[in-house]
Amino acid sequence: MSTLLRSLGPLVRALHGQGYRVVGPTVRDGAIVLAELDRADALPYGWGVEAAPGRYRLHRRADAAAFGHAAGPQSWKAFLHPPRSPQWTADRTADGFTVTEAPPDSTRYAFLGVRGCDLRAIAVQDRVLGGADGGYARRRRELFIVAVSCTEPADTCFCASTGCGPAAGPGYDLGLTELVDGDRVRYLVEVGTPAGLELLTQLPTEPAPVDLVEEAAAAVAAAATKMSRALPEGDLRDLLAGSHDAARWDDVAARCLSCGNCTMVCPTCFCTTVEDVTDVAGEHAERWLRWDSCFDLDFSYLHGGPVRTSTRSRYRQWLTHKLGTWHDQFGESGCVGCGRCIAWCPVGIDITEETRALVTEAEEA
Amino acid sequence: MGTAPTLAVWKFASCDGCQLSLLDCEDELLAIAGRIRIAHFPEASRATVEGPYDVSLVEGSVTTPGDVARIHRIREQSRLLVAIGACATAGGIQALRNFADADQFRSVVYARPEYLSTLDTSTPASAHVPVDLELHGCPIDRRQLVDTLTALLAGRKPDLPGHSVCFECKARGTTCITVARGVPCLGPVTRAGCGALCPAYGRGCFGCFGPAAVTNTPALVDRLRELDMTETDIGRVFRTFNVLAFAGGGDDPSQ
Amino acid sequence: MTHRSDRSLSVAGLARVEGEGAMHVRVDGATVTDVRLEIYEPPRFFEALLVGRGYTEVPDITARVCGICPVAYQMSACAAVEDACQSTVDGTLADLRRLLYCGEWIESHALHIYLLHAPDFLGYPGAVELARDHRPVVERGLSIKKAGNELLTLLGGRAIHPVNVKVGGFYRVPAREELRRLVTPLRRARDDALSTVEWVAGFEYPDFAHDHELLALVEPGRYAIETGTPTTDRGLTFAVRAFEEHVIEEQVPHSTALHATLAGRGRYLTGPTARYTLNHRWLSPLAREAARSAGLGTGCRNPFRSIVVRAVELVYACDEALRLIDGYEPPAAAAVEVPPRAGVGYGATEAPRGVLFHRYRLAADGTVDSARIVPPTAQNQACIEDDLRRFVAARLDLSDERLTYECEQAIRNYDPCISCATHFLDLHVARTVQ
Amino acid sequence: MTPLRYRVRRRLTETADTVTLVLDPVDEPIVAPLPGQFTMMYAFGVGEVPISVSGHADGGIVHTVRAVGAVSRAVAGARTGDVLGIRGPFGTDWGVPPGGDLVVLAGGIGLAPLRPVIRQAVARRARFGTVAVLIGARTPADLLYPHEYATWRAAGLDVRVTVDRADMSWTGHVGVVTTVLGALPVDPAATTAFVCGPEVMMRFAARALVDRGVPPAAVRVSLERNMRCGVGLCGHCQLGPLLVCRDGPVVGWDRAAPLLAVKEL
Ligand SMILES: Cc1cc2nc3c(=O)[nH]c(=O)nc-3n(C[C@H](O)[C@H](O)[C@H](O)COP(=O)(O)OP(=O)(O)OC[C@H]3O[C@@H](n4cnc5c(N)ncnc54)[C@H](O)[C@@H]3O)c2cc1C
Ligand code: SF4
Ligand code: SF4
Ligand code: SF4
Repeated sequence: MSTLLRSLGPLVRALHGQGYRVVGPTVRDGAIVLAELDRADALPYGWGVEAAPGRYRLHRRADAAAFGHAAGPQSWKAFLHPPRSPQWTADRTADGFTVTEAPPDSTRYAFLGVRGCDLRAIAVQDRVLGGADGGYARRRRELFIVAVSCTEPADTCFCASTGCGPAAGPGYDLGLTELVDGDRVRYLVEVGTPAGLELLTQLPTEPAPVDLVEEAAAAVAAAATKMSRALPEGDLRDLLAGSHDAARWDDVAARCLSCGNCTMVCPTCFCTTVEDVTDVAGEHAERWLRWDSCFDLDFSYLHGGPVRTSTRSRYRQWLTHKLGTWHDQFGESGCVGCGRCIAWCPVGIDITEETRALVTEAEEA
Repeated sequence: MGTAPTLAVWKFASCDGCQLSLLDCEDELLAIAGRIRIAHFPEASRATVEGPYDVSLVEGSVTTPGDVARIHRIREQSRLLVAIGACATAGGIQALRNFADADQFRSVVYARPEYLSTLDTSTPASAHVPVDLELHGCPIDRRQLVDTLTALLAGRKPDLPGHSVCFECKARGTTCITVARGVPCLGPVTRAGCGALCPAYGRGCFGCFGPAAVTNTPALVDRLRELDMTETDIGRVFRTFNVLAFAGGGDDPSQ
Repeated sequence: MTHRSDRSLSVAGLARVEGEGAMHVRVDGATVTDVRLEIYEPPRFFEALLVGRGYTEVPDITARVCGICPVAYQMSACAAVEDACQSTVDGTLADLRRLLYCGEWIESHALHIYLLHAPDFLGYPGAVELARDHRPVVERGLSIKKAGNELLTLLGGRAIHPVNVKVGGFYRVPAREELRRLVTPLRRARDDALSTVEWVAGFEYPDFAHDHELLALVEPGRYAIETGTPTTDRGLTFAVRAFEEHVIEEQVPHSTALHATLAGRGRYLTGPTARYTLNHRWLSPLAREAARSAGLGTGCRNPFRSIVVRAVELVYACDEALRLIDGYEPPAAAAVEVPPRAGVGYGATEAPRGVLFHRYRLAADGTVDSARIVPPTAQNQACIEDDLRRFVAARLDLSDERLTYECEQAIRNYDPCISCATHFLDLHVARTVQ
Repeated sequence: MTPLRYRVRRRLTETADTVTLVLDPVDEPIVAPLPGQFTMMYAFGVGEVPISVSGHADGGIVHTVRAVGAVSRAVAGARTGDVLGIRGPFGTDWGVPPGGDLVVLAGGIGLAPLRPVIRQAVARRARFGTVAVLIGARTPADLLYPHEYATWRAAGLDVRVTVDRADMSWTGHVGVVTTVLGALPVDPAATTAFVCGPEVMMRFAARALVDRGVPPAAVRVSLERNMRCGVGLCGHCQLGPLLVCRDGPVVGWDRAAPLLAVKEL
């Protein structure tokens, strides 16, 4: 049963009322970024995005859609799995030291506007990080998700081919589809969990007319056909397991900057390193977790030197892990088709194109 | 105090900015002075203790015959020699002379160049003696300096990443200015450490921390051209504060 | 012990000055025969390496002349380049530049007062040693310095070699709230600066006065920082563009420093005491009151008391920063367009150590054809040596050790920035092997 | 994920750069490790490194650490009474079979994780057929646990030692450890081999064993990759499909061979 919501103001207020910090898209520095929202007004009403390999531009839309844009420069992992987080501290004592776990992060986030790809990405990270009893698990437990189905993919999107979109779900508390009619925006709401239902009952809703439900479904279905990119069909795990010596790795290595942007923007990349710091007195030590990337030379450092010294081997690690060995390690693909790594690679390297080239090379061999 | 490690600060051709970073540690300076014996730091104290020193911080580049002798003397007296800043690690901006005719340089500046005696080149400490650690940047980052000193005190490896500025830029949550605004940026080939300062101020990184541990400068240069940078501008931006380092290149040797 | 006929006082490496220099004084009987402030830092040829660079690069490159006062270099460079391109930066952007400059004054003056100069008056080799006995005092100095650095960091991106300054303005201007966050530290710094005035006013000063001509920028109505007309206390005024007609620099083999003099008039002094003497009436009421209570009067000719003037300027810079923050509304654009243009441009601003002059000749595409930089320390060199000569002559009864120490202090009165001075000074010519 | 505190009960100098630490829990102990597993050892303010368990001692654990960098130097530098942090145990164990022939092949510090296997074989000697222990080191001075070889031999283990470079006192074998593999009196089909040492050494040793007819899956190697967390969260220890901290460090040669054959994987 679908419900119609005429504006997002009450939703944001209700979430605030329940003590959530509401995070959603907003315009800042020429992009639609994710930030804490104090009001629904901060949503990017009327802003659209044009994305291409290595390129991203905002533009004004003809209508007032709040979700008429695709994935931006950040993903929700910036909140669930932040770039830097404390692990524990240690203090020297007379006969050794004591260790104190970092105080639990009690933030309760509500994510507003999670797309299909990102919803799946959260599930992917859940598999990797959710088991351990760390900050991620705590934040995740408290998380409230308002998802939005996509009706307007960017040129870099390919979630239809990864099976993660454009329709969002499952995994949300509430799922929205935005219905835009010029300056008027309305939202079709789907309930995913009891918590979602409870919240919805606090909102001024009305039953959705059947034609609107159909219109929404059609718009989402149409989005799938609008995607110009796709990952190749077939078993990519096998493809990559057999592609260690592909010539294509040299080709991409000539273009790849090893800058690591692709891994930082990727909503599933989870790798971290630790930082040990001490105070000047040497009495107090801290351990922090921070994002790392397989593009860093030191990532594979062993005494004597790094294992992956060439860019070829590091790019291969990235792509092979994402689409291949992720299956071995976590039973699914690590790529959800959000297209961020394509748009935010400064030189526009395209994961779908590289994979396709590997397919071609394998076929020709 | 008797067993506190000793620290010496030395200056070669430079602007003083990197050693000023130590005095800029307003919150930590007195604590540091409480744990480390500052044995030789003319900018801060008249008192000087003879070597050997546990740690020497060397600022500035080697530009005179006297400097060459001095850097060797410092090396002999120092257990650990840490080069600080673009001058000491890459010859600094004054290394531009290495690419020009030094005589001409002199005559532009001096009315009577015959009074002058300098080397034709400006070179980093590592061109003359083994260097144990390098803090990059023009100037160095204060946090990196404090971390390095505390790491040395704790026996820890200092956290001096070799990866690109992009790592820090993304961690900071800055929207990439190249992708979103078409602003040319050297971040992808520049060593992290500054906290990705320039992009956060809407400006392209100009490489003041020198090349990252791995770079693919040719690929970035292609991109800079697409972003409408002229050959002259591209040449200039790589030939400023770390001209020697970028010219030496950290490019993937397998390429 | 005072009647040896031949005495020689030497300090091979001057401490607590920015950069590396030496001092030599030779006394024959009762006459001081030779006084040399040697600057043996190797030259870095900035004027030469600027040639062929783009006009937009000038602020970043010249900042590297000096890590203590990079903003001064950036501001003089911007002024000169914009002058060459016939562009003006005014309104809020100009205010923001002044605000940034206040940050540098605060940082640099706090550094000089607390870490470089005060230890002389109290008999300590340095501030770290001073802190052992007077920790709260040194902490106060560091806290003022930190407030200055916070201002520099917010507006400039970082305190040393700020990245946010560009020809035409800034890359990014702060939001109102960002600036407001500085109000608390700056208020505290202002209070601490007032205490600083009181503190240094209590030092013991040698009875000593010079008769140098004093040069500062003057801008009626406000204490000159980033703009003003070169003016002396003896009635000379000239436009910034005429600077090189009035200021003659010459290289002298014995000292290696380019000694600057006023054409047809001789040596002159720039810096805080000159500024104060020429501009004191435009200090803020609070700073004026502080100056009065410290007994400064309408001028200062005792170089040892320059520390008091710096303390008063510290009060002013905090006060002025707070005033500018209070009135701040973000401008519509962070910078004005400055299209390149063939021409010559001149810029002068008041660096913490005195007038800093830049001149650039640009080609039509903005390429620098020639550059000229006259830093404050080069201008003051002759005065410093003259002070030393007279100071020593009046104190020949002191032991070598004592006299050397006081001579060093006399040099530090000027907060000489040797790193700045030496972008054109030579290492070897007059260096004696120690 | 926080380390538990262990106090150094005893510190034995093994070689110029290697020590063995016997550690007792200060608070609660970690779960008893199995041979082949490792822990993350923390030195205050310096950092954490993966170190295999090289023994156990009534309630305590034993680690043998070679000082090669900052953290291992700090850990190896711990004195009696000092406190270190321990997390673990992590990873797979050697999986010592109930019987059959055993071959233990160790290069350098690689003997440390194998010592518990050897001690198990000594303790339950009767269960096994031939038990061969092949030990290689760079020089005689680099040999670990030399004083224990006699005990192992006395228990009926075939202990063979070789060094890359002999010194004046050395009368034993000289050559890489694989050269002493030649005439081992084992039944390949009933043999389980345990190999730990530098990666090249493991490749040669495993290949030689397989060539002699030992089934690849029965040749177990202990892999080494950069590790930050020990529990499969940091991603550093990936080797193709493996997360070495979780799926290793001990894996069968059938799985390791194709991975180690790929350069820079
Ligand atoms: C499963 C496993 C078991 C091990 N067992 C032992 C043992 O029993 N005894 C022993 O002496 N050594 C053992 N090692 C090797 C030991 O972990 C490294 O020598 C140690 O990490 C080096 O760190 P460092 O800081 O001292 O040296 P550095 O060379 O300064 O290393 C810097 C960082 O790189 C990483 N690193 C470097 N070398 C290695 C390495 N070989 N393995 C993993 N990470 C590395 C570490 O995170 C380290 O903090 C083992 C390694 C693994 C993976
Ligand atoms: S190994 Fe690389 S691709 Fe895989 S999760 Fe880590 S950073 Fe991402
Ligand atoms: S693929 Fe692109 S974003 Fe990723 S490391 Fe290479 S250049 Fe950087
Ligand atoms: S972003 Fe680049 S130029 Fe800017 S401060 Fe950092 S390293 Fe220097």
